[in-house]
Amino acid sequence: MKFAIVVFPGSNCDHDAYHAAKHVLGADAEFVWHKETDLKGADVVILPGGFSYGDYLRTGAIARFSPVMVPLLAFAKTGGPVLGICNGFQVLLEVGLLPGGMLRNRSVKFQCEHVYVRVEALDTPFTCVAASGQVLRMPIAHGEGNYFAPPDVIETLEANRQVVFRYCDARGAVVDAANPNGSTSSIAGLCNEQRNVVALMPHPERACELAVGSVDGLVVFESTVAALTGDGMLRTG
Amino acid sequence: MTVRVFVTLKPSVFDPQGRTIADALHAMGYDGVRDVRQGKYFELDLDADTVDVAKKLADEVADKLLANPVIESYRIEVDEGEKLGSRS
Amino acid sequence: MTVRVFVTLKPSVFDPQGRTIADALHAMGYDGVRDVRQGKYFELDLDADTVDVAKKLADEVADKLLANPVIESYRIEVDEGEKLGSRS
Amino acid sequence: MPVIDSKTLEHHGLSREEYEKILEILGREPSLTELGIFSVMWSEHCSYKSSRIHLRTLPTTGACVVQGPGENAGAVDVGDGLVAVFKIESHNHPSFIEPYQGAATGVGGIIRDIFTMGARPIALLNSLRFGPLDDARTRGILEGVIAGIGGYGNSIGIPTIGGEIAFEDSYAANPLVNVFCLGIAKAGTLVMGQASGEGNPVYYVGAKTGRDGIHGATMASAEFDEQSSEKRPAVQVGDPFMEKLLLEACLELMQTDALVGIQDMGAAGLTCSTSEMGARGGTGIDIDVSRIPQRESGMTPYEIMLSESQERMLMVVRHGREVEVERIFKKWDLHAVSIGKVTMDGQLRVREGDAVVAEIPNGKLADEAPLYDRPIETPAYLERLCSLELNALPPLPTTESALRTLLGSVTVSSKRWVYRQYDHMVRTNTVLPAGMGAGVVRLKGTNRALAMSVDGNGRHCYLDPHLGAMLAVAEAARNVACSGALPIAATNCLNFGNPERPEIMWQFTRAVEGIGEACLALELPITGGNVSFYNETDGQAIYPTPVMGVVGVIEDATRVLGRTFPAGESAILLLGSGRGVLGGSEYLKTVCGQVAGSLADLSLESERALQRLLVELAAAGLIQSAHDCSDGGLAVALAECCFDTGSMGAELMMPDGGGEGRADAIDASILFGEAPSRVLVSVTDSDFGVVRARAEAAGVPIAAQGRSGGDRIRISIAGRLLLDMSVVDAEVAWRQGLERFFADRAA
Ligand SMILES: Nc1ncnc2c1ncn2[C@@H]1O[C@H](COP(=O)(O)OP(=O)(O)O)[C@@H](O)[C@H]1O
Ligand SMILES: [Mg+2]
Repeated sequence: MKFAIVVFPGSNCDHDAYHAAKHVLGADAEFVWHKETDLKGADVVILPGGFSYGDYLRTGAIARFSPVMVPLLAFAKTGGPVLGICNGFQVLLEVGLLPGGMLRNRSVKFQCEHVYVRVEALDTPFTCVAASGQVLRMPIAHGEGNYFAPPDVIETLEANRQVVFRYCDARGAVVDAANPNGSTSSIAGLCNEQRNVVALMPHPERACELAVGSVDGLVVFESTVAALTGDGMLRTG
Repeated sequence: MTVRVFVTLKPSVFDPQGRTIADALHAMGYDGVRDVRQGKYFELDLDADTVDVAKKLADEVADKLLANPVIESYRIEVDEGEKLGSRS
Repeated sequence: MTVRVFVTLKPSVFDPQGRTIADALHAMGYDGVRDVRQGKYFELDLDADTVDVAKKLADEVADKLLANPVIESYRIEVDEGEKLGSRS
Repeated sequence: MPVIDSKTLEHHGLSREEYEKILEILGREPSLTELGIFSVMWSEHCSYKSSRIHLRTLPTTGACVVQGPGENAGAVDVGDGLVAVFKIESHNHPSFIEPYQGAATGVGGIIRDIFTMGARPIALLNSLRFGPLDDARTRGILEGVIAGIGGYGNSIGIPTIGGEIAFEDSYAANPLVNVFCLGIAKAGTLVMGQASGEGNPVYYVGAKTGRDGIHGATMASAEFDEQSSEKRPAVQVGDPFMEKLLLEACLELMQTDALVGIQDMGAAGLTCSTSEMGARGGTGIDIDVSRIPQRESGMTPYEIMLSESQERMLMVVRHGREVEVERIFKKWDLHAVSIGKVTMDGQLRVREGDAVVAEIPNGKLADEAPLYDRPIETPAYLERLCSLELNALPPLPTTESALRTLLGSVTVSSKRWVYRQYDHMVRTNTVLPAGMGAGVVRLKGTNRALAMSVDGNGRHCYLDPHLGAMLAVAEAARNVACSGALPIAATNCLNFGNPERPEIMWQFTRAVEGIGEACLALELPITGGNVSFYNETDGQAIYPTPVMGVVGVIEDATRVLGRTFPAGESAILLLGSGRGVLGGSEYLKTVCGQVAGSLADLSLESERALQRLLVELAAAGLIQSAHDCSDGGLAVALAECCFDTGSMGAELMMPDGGGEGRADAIDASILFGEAPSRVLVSVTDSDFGVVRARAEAAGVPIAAQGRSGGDRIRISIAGRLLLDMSVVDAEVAWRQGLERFFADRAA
């Protein structure tokens, strides 16, 4: 199986995602420059973190017009698994694959630190081998991760169980003090209705090796492998 | 021709920056400031012969790129201060 | 009373955001957009009985907090669109 | 022909003698453009005219040195076929004028210095100095500086893995912003800032040139006064997105052999990059300013040559490879423009279309700036300050309250509020994050990691610049050694007042001597650095502040150590000897409100033995944590080892006290006195004996022993309990020390 990692001008976690997929997981991985018009036969696509176009104007706002978004939209439509991490999440919101938008963190500052998230849904290609309610410790690094959607949209997301990750404390309790940025309903990650497009603000690719402090993010990548190789029958959680 | 575009968060959307500024102003003793909302302001230098052409172009650009319709609305003015239209 | 404050980079100061937006618009085929400058826009809800009081308060607040006088200038308008004053 | 009168010379910061020298070099009157070019190249900032003769005394050679001073950055061999390229730079004046942009462009500048050499930047550090935080303006400067450092580094995707901050009155109107960057390249692939090959095209790439920062270098070469705000050049605005594109494009270009030489346009912009590249290559450069991409209309050649617009690079490319070069930049949406060519006549020739507007020999411009051996005089304040009567000190409050005060002081307290704003994890190499000691990044594809630390103490250097500078070298190296890495090389950023004042020049020369001695003894060649003079406002100079950056190598990245005691109980040893002294200490300043006294002496031999022992113990896996005693002395160090462990306590027992004088002053010096060469390590019970034996064999004394565990911090001497405090209380004070000044503390 092969990961495609899309590189926008200003992406800076592209190498980290590549390292996690290729060197930690041992999967095939290839960078796809944003001007390309095909995904090089990848089985799964990652939109990595960083500051595409400097995050000028709005996070993800300019990247959504990159040529690569055309094959990406087609890939997503046919059920191909797509993972947006941090800036990748913001791009997916801008292009409309996921609902809602990002506001500045309520601290009005960039925040880089480890946080906890609870896995809320197991029936996605990026969580299928997680345990129900599993708590993951992963870093965030963003200034605009304060997820917002109007109440009716939130209601739909909850009804469809599209909230995939929620900020929580070390024991898994979803409390305001554990919400690092003010996100509505403590939402840290989402999926689309078809459940193949998943995005989150924390960085699983930064939590794949003990050397850098956590291996909790591995479950995201291992889920993909399981989902794509079939031995990870998508479970409902 | 210069066109001005104002992008603001929709009224229902919480504005962390505006809130922080209002808090700071209160801490500085400016109690007369009831609320602050922060938005973006763009000056577009357009290659357009008529106000109508300019308006149309600005509208398109604002709609497509400058504002995110999920959370923001925008308003367009030509330089003279004449209001050209608005949309949210 | 609502007062609007526009903060713009002084003309001599480089605006990387505006330039990047203009480049993006060109790449999208909007060649009619010659240049873009990005600024900030604030709506202040003020507790003031007269336009003069509001203007004075907004001026002070803009000067002290909203604008960075080293690189930015600002302009104030009351909601009606009447210009109240400007300073750079 | 404009008449160059004394007013014009003054405006350009050139003396009459310097002007005479220009006349001699040219054999004629310079044009205004030429005068401008000389003025920036011969400014203190670019020419090092007051410091150069002293800097020559520093040790710069060693087995690991691949590139010493003289290029855009130094480089050392770190094993496994890799070299580390690193340097530190100041951006003090711009950060005072516009804190966010000043600090951001400082980060941008040092990053360019590193990738210019062909290295991929992988880590950033910073060393900062501000006035007291009860002043709202200072808080504003600090917030702007931190946001600017984060704004640039986070965006470009280079982790900021550490640094230091201190607060003193003398920095209130002269904050210091020193930024360190380290990059990695394969051995043998370094690229030089050299122009060679007759007819090779000279390319310009990056941001367009505007009027920003004209005379920035001259500004950095003068004091601030009331008129400074009027003289302000247009502020430079950083564009990290542009720099990210430049970084990737340049590194891609460097994979080919189409590039001959490259240099970024930093201080003095196009002038400096052209003349230095020509001077290094012994060649001439012929450029046409009308081909330079310009952001503003009507710019004169003078303005174009002196502009300090950010994110611009100058390259010399092999003739015939132009298409390939342009293609690589185009991929990154950058426009590389040919602006001239290399000639063999050694001249910097600037044309505007067909008209030659400047013609100056590169070598004379870049290398033959006037050098000054400025007069030196011992400052009068020293005698007054150096005597400290311990018995006259205010009485020691309870030891608990003194420790709480120290932990909550802004200089000692946790810097989490700061480094949380920096992405310190991007690139997934950060093995030891900010807040744990030195910054440590692993080198993927090898077993190794690199440790780095920046340190300095202006108060120490104010009281004794020679010893203070030696202590800074020792501390930076010790911090690196505490992580388990062998310190191998150093860089330095020397922040001082006006060198035309003999007392300042005395501070400077004493500090440089101290650095030289310490680096020689600790085998730390200096591969580059930066001097920032004129850090004074209205005649009030900063404390002399040499900041040292030290880089070390750890062979096994899994053996990296941090400051915190490991979970579960373990034994604790205080390695090293020597009672701390209160002279110049944080206690004396924060608790007693005094800056005075003599500093504890430094034995370079003991320091070296201690550092080698730490590296040896870490490599053998014999110690679990290491933390040196620095600001606030032993009690603060012990407390810091307990923080971030879930409030586990520790107890330390010293064999004997004694000493002359008032009992409470002696207690204060035991707990809070400062001295170098002391490190707290934790050891498993089973390794305890081995560690003792190794220490003895290395000639490193063990000053105290103890255990971690419980929930209190205790220090006793000869059976008498001197300090007994709850870890939770101590940790709260430490966490809130800095945060309490900022409104977002609750977030
Ligand atoms: N400006 C800064 N940027 C990033 N990290 C910082 C900064 N200042 C302090 N830190 C981090 O806080 C910790 C404590 O700093 P300091 O008290 O100077 O340590 P030490 O006494 O060991 O030299 C270090 O790990 C350092 O990297
Ligand atoms: Mg220190």
